[in-house]
Amino acid sequence: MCRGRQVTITVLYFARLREDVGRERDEVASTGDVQTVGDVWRGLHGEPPARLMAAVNQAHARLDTPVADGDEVAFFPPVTGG
Amino acid sequence: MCRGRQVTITVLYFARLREDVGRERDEVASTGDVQTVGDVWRGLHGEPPARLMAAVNQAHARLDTPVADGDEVAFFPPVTGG
Amino acid sequence: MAVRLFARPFDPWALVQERERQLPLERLGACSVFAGRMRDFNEDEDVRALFLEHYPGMTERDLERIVAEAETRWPSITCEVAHRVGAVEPAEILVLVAVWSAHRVAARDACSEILERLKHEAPFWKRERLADGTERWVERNTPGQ
Amino acid sequence: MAVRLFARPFDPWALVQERERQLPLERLGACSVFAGRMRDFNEDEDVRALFLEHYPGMTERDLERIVAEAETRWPSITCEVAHRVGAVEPAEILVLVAVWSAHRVAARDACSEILERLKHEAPFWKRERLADGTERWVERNTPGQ
Repeated sequence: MCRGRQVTITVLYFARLREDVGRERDEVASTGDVQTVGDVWRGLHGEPPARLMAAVNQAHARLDTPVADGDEVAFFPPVTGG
Repeated sequence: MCRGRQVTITVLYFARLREDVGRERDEVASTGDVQTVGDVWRGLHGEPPARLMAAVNQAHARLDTPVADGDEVAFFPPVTGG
Repeated sequence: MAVRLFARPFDPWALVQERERQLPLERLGACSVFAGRMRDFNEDEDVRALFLEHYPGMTERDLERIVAEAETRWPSITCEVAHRVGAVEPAEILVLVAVWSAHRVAARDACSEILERLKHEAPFWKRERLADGTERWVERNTPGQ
Repeated sequence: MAVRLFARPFDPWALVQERERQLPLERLGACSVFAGRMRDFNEDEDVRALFLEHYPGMTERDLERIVAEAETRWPSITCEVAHRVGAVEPAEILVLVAVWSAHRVAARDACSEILERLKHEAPFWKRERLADGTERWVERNTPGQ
């Protein structure tokens, strides 16, 4: 339904995932087919790894969480605080 | 089996029970029929009240716990510390 | 193990700090603490003061037994237990249970277990003085499990 | 509610003392605390140092969300949560969760729940430096329930 829109998304990586990707952020500009968190990952890196965690605008999200223009999307491995 | 023995027991009362009994200790001297914690109470006060707690030589005891010459027997209501 | 009775107010957090100075904290990664204070209400009544009676000798022995049994069940733990006796005012400390362990589950479960057993077994009795000047013995503790 | 991140070591018991000076302790009779420190071992390896990465902005928001959800579930509680970030040495404090309530069950259960959710949801990641100088990311937390 949003195809044709111009979408710009900031992508952040944390911890081991940042080291695996080799950088701490990406900027994604798309004119249509990026509609979910999973689309963002797949457009950049292919199939998502097991146990991938994500956030949209600093709130926990899933691969099917929708994204919109201007969103900050973060990817990270399972958390280990405390 | 211990009938005929001379038995001297110190009896202590705590908290509401001490107030009900009207004193904080008794000394019991018996020549035979005091063999358990329950016997000590019954010899002094008749039938034991519900929820009566007891100790022999400062360890938790029951009404059927045996007593011996020189023991310190304590009676008290349910505990309310913490 | 350390078990102590205090006839005067004590600072539970200072006690924990003091104990930690003697502990190998690089091996004891988890510490669970419960601190209980006197409330100014109980069963919908204003309570102005509390008197905590105990059984000198047995109370200490019984607390040591409760802690020793927890140390048998959770062998890795280190414990500090302190309890007030005598006259207590609202907001003052009544009881401290602190348990250190390598892992959080043992620390948490042992702290809870020691507190519940203390409340249901150790010879302490509370007498409350109410707003109208009357006094009453607390009949039972609230259930904890 | 108070949620704080510290880039330097902090004294968890001093934080609890400081917070209690602002609380109506005559109404909050129960306080449950968990303090977690860095151990010098993990999965049978000597660990010499730890780096705690976090997600600035989201980490604070997520801790506040976890505490707010606990305050919804146990409306009577008051909470203090603090967490280290950055470089940590063995025995230094990593996390503090303190919960006050009128009754001990709410304080204990909320403290446990906040700690478990923090460990499984809040964006923190540990990288360990081992005795041989190598570094590794901690892959998962130990189960707590």
